[in-house]
Amino acid sequence: MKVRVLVRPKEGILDPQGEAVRGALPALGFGGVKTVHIGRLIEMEVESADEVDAMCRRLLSNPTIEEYEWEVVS
Amino acid sequence: MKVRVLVRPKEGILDPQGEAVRGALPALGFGGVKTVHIGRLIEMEVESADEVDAMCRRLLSNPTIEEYEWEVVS
Amino acid sequence: MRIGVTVFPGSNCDRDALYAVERMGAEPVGLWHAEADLKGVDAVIVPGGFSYGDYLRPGAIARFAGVMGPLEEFANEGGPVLGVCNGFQVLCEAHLLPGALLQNTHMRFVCDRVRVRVETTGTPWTAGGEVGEELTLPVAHNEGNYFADAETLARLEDEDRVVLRYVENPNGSANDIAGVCSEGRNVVGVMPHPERVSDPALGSDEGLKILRSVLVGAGV
Amino acid sequence: MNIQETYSALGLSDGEYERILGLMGREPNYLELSLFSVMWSEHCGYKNSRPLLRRFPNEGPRVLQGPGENAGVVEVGDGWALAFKMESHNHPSAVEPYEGAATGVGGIIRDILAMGARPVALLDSLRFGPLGEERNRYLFREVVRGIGGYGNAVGVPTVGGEVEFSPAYSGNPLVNAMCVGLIRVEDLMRSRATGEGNAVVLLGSKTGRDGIHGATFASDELTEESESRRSNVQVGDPFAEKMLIECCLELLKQDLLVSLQDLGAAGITSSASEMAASGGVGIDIEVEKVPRRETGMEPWEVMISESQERMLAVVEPERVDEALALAERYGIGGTVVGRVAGHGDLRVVENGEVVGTVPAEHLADAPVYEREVVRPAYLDEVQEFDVAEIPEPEDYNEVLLKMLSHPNLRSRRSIYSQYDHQVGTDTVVLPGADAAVMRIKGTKRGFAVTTDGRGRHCYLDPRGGGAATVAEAYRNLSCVGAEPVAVTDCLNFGSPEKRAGYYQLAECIEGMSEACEAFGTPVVSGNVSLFNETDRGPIYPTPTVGMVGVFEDVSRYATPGFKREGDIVVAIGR
Ligand SMILES: Nc1ncnc2c1ncn2[C@@H]1O[C@H](COP(=O)(O)OP(=O)(O)O)[C@@H](O)[C@H]1O
Repeated sequence: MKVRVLVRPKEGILDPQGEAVRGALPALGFGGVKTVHIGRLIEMEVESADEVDAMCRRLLSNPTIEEYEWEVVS
Repeated sequence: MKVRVLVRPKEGILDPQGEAVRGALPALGFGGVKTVHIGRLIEMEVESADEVDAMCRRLLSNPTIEEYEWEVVS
Repeated sequence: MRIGVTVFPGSNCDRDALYAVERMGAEPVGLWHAEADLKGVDAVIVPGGFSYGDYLRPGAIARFAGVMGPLEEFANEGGPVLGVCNGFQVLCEAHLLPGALLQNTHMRFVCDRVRVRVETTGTPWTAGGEVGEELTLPVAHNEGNYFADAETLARLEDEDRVVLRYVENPNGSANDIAGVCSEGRNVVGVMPHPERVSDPALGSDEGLKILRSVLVGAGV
Repeated sequence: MNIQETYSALGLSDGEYERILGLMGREPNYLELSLFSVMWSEHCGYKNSRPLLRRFPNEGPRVLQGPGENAGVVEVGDGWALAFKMESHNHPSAVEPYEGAATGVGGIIRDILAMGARPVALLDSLRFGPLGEERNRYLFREVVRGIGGYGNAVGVPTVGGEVEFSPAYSGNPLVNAMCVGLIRVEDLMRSRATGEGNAVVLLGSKTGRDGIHGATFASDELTEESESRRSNVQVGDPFAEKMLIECCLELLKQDLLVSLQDLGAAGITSSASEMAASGGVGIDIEVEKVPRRETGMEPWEVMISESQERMLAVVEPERVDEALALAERYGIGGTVVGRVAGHGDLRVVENGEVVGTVPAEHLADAPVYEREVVRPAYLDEVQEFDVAEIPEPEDYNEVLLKMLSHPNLRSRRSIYSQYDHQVGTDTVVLPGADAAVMRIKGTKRGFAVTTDGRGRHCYLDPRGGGAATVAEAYRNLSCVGAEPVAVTDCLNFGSPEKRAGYYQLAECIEGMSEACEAFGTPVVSGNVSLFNETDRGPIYPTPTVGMVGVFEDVSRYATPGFKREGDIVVAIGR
């Protein structure tokens, strides 16, 4: 089955990438963007979903600064 | 409104990060993962969705190596 | 000859490039990213660094900076442009050069000196060299792994547009490519840093062979 | 919570609270207590080490600035000077290695920038547990990545450093970063605030809840609880730092600043109170004006936040617009957040209402704990060991191979190849030699720099080890042909509240001081990191030394390696 994991900076943790992109947008001709956050997308083909949560916690995200969510997509 | 953009390496493009994660999983005791692909998650608060596709094409992804999809999440 | 060096937020080899231009015997001119003005320079160097932090993708944001409009015009009119490292990435993102630079296959930043071979002298930035000549040049990058689809690669080879080729590939680049040029041959992008070896005080000035070519081409 | 629980939670002892009551003549409110708590932490207040640090010699003919400022400064010649300092980021790196190491690099760069100097070289001194353990491998890999990730992007070359592995550092890695900056003597900047009515300008990134109570945290032992306080971790933004560097240097060049100070541990509190105390003035901070990244922050949180990539500057009122326009040009924040005042207080004002007032000198006046230096028993035991008892190996070839493949001896290339060591085009001798050699463009001059530490030696013989650490650095500089001139250091030790820890600290300082006196290399800056202990015990006492040497003619440098067949090999020394 196919699993999709989204990893993003935790609430309150600095997101320098998102900040820099947001800051640059108006000058680049893209208006109307209020916030930008950048994280990671991980897509995996797994045999079972049993261990996905443990993988997210131990390898795919850094729980110190990131949070994750995951879902089975097919 | 809130928009979510997913950017992933195009089919056939080398994804060393994904490979590295896949390779590291067995040693951590996680079996049964067949493929791993790593891409980018971009979440934006925008005034209108009109320009999102153009932003995806021109800025948020590089069509030479990446493909994208986006949706309004709220 | 006046040579411009673009300065983006996060460029960090801009001062080195300006210094190297002086060493070449040309007049260095800083080109601030926000100003859509090339100040009448005769050639442009897009230097290395981490423009806009390399956030999103290296070069992705810089490509939209104010200075890029006139730079694209200049390039399309045949003006000599050299992108070094992050500059190469910017020029690819701006579609002035084909392909893209992916993360190094070993996924680590690599700072080293590598041997490269000059593959063509048919560009303003290699006109002073010899085909087959080997140079030892510094590299320092995390995304230097040159990628283009098979068709593009075949075209680059056919049209003699591979400018430098690694003798030992430090990053996994397709066809060991270290540098390519545009269809018009005036725009060149290279991952190695010629400006870092442009002063005998640092042990080598082999990089001047590349940089000074543009003076040769211009008949200086 | 009653008041005792409150101040204890902030890391203040009963005696310290008493002292605060005495100084204030009243009960402090929570904000004021927070200010004391961060300023009186070991990290900011040096309460356990100050009396011992006085032992270091810190004067010399080339010294322009000794300890007490953001960095030490020595004269090179031709009007040039070097500002340098070393700092630890051990605890943050133990918790979050990539960001801990990265923000360590960012922090030391801002110290150098605060002197008005352009940062031109970085070094890293690292200690980890054995790589056989998964956690140590992870810490090692991520710390190296973090140092490279920050240094490479910010465009300051990482030109040297050192690393060692020992079980003593398992779970408590040492991450010390050193930065050297170049400055014209006449441009030296100091952090002293002056001029009543001058504006206090906050430059750089927005303020979040990063590292709240990080300074207190850095002065604690690593426990399960500190692991769970991780949400405090700071994340570095080298891009913001790069723009901050260029902006500050331009502000200085255009003579727009009266003084400049970095925001490190304890954030606005330490910067503002130090600027005020050294200028003998007061500072009003209008806390609502501080640009925030998060909503709902309390004034005390804003005051002690350790958000990275920020600087505090004092600007004359009529130059403020110009200064802010320049910040805008560099794409960084610039906001007037306060004024220099005639009173001597650090005063926190929110929407016109004073929410906290503490005399700046009281914040700077942390208590000092002098302890008795008592030789711990373990020393007799370890010193009984007789080297002559080691049996002669049968096969010296095998020993040689073993040594060459030992993690403490083998090539460091895999580390320094991840660091950009050439950006700036001033690196004459690249990593891999005894010391890095840098040139100074436009002159014949140059300088050399090295870092060294000998934890095991210091454990076995604190005084001898301390002296040998300095001597090793001195030799490294001599080997490249430089004239050693001055030292910065980072004192990484276990708890000073334990007899062995305090003894090691005192004796290492004594040994280092004796060596510095003998060599004529004064200590001009430094940093202390105590309480490096885990449930497995304290680390080896590990003072690391960063030494700087100068060249009148940098083309006359030497590198290791046999150069020519037939050359004669001579061993020098006894
Ligand atoms: N962590 C590091 N970062 C950068 N460079 C390093 C590091 N560790 C070692 N080096 C480089 O390798 C050289 C040799 O390392 P080492 O043998 O440990 O030093 P020393 O000569 O001080 O004993 C150092 O002088 C330095 O140039």
